[in-house]
Amino acid sequence: MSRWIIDHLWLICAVPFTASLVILSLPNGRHKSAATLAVAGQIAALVMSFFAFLPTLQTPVFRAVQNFTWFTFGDNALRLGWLLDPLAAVMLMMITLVGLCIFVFSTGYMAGDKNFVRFFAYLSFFSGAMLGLVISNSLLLLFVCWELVGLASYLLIGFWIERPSAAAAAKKAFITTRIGDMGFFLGLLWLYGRSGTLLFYDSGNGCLESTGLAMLGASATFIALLIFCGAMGKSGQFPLHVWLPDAMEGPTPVSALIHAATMVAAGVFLVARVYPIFSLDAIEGVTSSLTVVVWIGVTTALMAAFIAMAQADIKRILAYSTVSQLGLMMVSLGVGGVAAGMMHLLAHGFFKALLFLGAGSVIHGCHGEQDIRKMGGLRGLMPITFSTYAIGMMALSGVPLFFSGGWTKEEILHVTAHWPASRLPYYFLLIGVVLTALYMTRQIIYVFFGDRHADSQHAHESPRVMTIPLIALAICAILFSVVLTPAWPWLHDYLTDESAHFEFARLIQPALFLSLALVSVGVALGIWMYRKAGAQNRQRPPDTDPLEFVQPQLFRFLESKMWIDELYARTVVAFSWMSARLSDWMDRNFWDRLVRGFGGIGQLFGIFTSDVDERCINAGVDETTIGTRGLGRLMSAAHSGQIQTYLGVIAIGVLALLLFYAWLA
Amino acid sequence: MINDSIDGFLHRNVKFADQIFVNVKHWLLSWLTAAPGWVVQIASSLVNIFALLAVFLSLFALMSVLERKILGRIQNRYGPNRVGPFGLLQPVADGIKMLIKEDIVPARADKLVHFLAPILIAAAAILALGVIPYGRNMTPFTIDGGILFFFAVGSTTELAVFMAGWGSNNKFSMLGAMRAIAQMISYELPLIITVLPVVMVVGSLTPDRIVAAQTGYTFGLVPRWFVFTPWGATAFILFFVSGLVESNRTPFDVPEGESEIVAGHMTEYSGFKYATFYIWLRGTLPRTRIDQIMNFAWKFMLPMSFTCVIAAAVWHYAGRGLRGWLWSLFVIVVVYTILSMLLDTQRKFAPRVYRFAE
Amino acid sequence: MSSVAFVLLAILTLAAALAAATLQKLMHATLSFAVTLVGVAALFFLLGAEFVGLVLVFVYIGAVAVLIVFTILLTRRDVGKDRGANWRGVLLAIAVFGGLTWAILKTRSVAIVVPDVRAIPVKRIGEALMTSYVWPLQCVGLLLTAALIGALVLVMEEKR
Amino acid sequence: MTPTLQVFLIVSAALFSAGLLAALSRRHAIFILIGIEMMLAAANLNFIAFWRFSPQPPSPTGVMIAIFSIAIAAAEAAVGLALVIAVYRHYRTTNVDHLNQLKG
Repeated sequence: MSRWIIDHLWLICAVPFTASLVILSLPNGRHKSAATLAVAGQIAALVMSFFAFLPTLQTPVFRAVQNFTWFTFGDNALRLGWLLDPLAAVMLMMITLVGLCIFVFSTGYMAGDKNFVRFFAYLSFFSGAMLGLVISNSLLLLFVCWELVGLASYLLIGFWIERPSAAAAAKKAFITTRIGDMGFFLGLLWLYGRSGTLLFYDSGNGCLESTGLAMLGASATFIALLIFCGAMGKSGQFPLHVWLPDAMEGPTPVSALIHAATMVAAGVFLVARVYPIFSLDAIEGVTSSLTVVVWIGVTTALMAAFIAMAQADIKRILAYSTVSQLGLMMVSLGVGGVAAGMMHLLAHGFFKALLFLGAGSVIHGCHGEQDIRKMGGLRGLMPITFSTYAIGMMALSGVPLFFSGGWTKEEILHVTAHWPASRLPYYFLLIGVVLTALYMTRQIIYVFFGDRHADSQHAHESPRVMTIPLIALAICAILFSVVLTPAWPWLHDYLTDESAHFEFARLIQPALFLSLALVSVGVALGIWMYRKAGAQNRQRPPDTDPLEFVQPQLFRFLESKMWIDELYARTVVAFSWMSARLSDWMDRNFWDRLVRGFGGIGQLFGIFTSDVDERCINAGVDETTIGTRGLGRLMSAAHSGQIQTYLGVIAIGVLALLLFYAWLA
Repeated sequence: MINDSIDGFLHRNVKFADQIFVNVKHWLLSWLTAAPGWVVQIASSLVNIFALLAVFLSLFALMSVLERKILGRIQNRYGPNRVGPFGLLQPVADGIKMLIKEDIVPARADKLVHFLAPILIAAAAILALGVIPYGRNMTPFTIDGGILFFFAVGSTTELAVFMAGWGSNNKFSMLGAMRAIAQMISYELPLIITVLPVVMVVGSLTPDRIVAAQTGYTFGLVPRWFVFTPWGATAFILFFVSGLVESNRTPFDVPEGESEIVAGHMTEYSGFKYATFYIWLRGTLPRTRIDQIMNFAWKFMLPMSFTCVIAAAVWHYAGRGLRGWLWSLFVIVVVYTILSMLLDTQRKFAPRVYRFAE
Repeated sequence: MSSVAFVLLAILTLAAALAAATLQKLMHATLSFAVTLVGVAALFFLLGAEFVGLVLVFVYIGAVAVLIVFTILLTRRDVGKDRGANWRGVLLAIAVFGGLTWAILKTRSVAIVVPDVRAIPVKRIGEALMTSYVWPLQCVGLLLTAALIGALVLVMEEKR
Repeated sequence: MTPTLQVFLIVSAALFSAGLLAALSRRHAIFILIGIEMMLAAANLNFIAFWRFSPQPPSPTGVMIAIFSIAIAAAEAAVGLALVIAVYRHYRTTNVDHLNQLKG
């Protein structure tokens, strides 16, 4: 079976696509069949991914490549291909598993929505695209799926089209990612120009293989950076992260699936996939492109963490936490810990999806209320949501031992510490870890602890169809740590093609205690600051955040997302608006006048020719006609009708001819 | 073999006989040996002319008398018998009468034309005689296209006839002249075409050669004349009929038919055919209408003459022997029957439409 | 070829030609025209082309003259006396004649004496006609039929 | 003087100009035809004269042309006279001066 799957790898992404097409064709009312179809598609994809995942376990360095020719132009052909290697296999498993949980969750969450069918069509369309992106062997095919994913995210963010904010958010998301994609596309073209092929692995002369890389030479860094632009756009890194928080306008399962687990991970996956280009002729693992990645990762992580501190909306906090975690992953990739980064990505995928779904069930429970300040004390009302949410929170903030997040974060810190270039990123990350723990505890206290807020009096637990995925994801978040512990670093070795062996001694590491300390500091600080957040209290006016009470300017600065949106509005948007006005003005005045000028010249010329025509030609023709008519009249006089005169003339003619000849001879 | 012996006998003693006139002529000319060349030439031609005139004029005169006598007998009355023995000198009397009688010239007639017409007709007739070979090397005027000359002169008579008609300047004679000319022209064609086979067979236009071609006898008895060949016979008949018409003899003498038109313009002596049974025809056959004559000419005579030409060709290419003879006879008979069927004479007569020249 | 005969004939034809041109009465002019043609035929005889002379006589006098005469008969009503030859025509004719004779006398190469006269036998004319000139003969035949029909159509009275 | 080619040419020229005279100076339509016939006859005379005086043995072309030209002249005369009759029948006159309907 697995042999068959490797040959028909494309089926994994084809099934969800076909499912989405079929669902699209269903009439609007058919909720039941649409849901079953989507879930069935996802289950099939999961089964096939599992069977694809198995062979990668047996053979150590596993890479199955399947290339085909898309089309030929002239004598060279454009070839695409499907690739299966440990990286892809793991991603396949994560996407399908998480996707399945979210699909099941959203059948419950979206039950009331009238565009239920269209939602599921978009969801399966998205999962198909994501799967395609993961298993593609050609940068071009990856780029195609990348764009499809972008489209899916646009459709899903703006799913509630009647809400203007959703539409604006979708547009914003699409445009910012598009800017990133521009860089990605330029990098792609440059790569194709240099290496002549876009296939990653093509039995020897692929662009990621030695010969292809050799051809890149100096331009490798630039190509890497351009491709990184795409990653920045899609994964919401520093300059292009603005769209991710606004994307929370979409339904929560969408945020969970796309803006937590899969799509945003695509950027990191992309960097991991084309890592050889980044790390081409690195001096002990450090190249300029990687350093750039590191520093952008660091800035994103810190900035997002700080902003998350001051957010009121439950989903926005999680969005910024995702941004910061992605920054963390980028840093780990930058410092050379590809496996660490991927491990964190996978773990993050599970517990972030869990947190989002938890938030979703909370919102569902509070009938659409998203502001955490209007929630409180939901611990009692929604026990399952609370418990799973707590597990997610613990994993995210990196509590070691039982939670996957901790192990992966600790691994990243370990790798960053050994980064030869500089120690700064390591210290910044430590701060980041503390901040993460801090804002997560703030959120959990606001939502679940404290006394009940007026609005959330009658919150109720979500139905079973929503709680089961929560529980499943929680279990995954915990169990996943088994493969992550340094004692048996199976995933790490799997990813780095080494053989995993169990060694208990390595469990206890000095760094373990450092991270434990940091997390406990963060949590304690959070409890201390926000213990009475929920309750009314005299010194603080109602609904004000303790941080705001203490540091109003800082709080307002963070709350308004460091005014980056405004900055962009004033710079980029203003610039484009201004250039539009300029070109309009140019069109209206300069080009228009130029054309009219030529027109004038033409007219002038026309007038001139008409004069010439009038005076010379017409007059000339008239004259000749008059002349000929006069001549005609003259001649006709000669025609007297007398035959004899004619004969006479002939005789004269003969005579003249005769004389002429005689004279000639 | 037999032919040669007979030829030989005839040849020897005839040779002397037929050359008698030639010898006489040479004898006469010997008198003028002293004179220069062209004088001798003129003299010899004069002698010829004189001989011709004497023979034919007297012959014509005799013929007219004979004709009137025979006609008389046919019409049960005596012909002229007063002048000379049996009226033989009647023509002389007529001649004298003609001369001494007062020459009535119509009032506003065109004198010149009136005077010239009879002369021209007579001249044409005589000129035609000049070409006919009366005997071996006795043809007065030997030119290559003898036959052609004969007919060319013949055709000038039309003009002369017209001048006569025009000269007298009265309507009737004019009408008569017009009819005569129409008749003569339409019959001139068959006349010439019937001669064509003879010329084709002989291969030359000179009368001497034609006569020479008919020498010798087949089977010793029958002279090899063309008349005895089928096409020759038909050609002769056609030739004879058109000859009658040409010279306005009865039965085609409409132009100067006494009963119809008061003063015929034709004088008896101008006819240039002198076959004896002319008179028989004149006496017996009724006069035919002018349009019948024309019709007959164009629809019967012309096709028949063409068939003679074809028949002669067939006869020549079929070896001139008996087989040729039969074949050409067959051709002529076939055509004759077809033509007669076509010209069904029982056609009902449509009312006559008179067309006048405005 | 006796020059005497030539001179006589030349004088005859020219006199008749002038008469044809100048005689007042139409009929006389036609007849003098006929006489000129006879003169020309005789000249042909002198030049040894007897056959052509005879054809000339045949065609012109036998047919054309008669045709002319008939036309004169058919168009007699116009009795108006023809007022004398207008002088322009005469002058022109004389000028042409002068020009021609001047041209003829000027060209030296033409004054050759007549070689011995031997009439061309009709046989040779026949052969020539039938061999190398067959095609023109057919054309002339066609032309004549066409002219015949044309003349007929022109003259025939439309059935009113 | 035995007639040389020149003399013949002069005679034919005279005949030609006589024909021209007839054609030009007479008022009657038929005179024009007679004039033309005379001119043609003059031309034939020229042909035969040149044929006769051409170097021996004379090829029969001169005679041929003369024969054909006579035939054509006859055809032309026939049609010309037919035309005259038709014109007469229509205009009741053959006086050439009156027949100038084709005036320009």
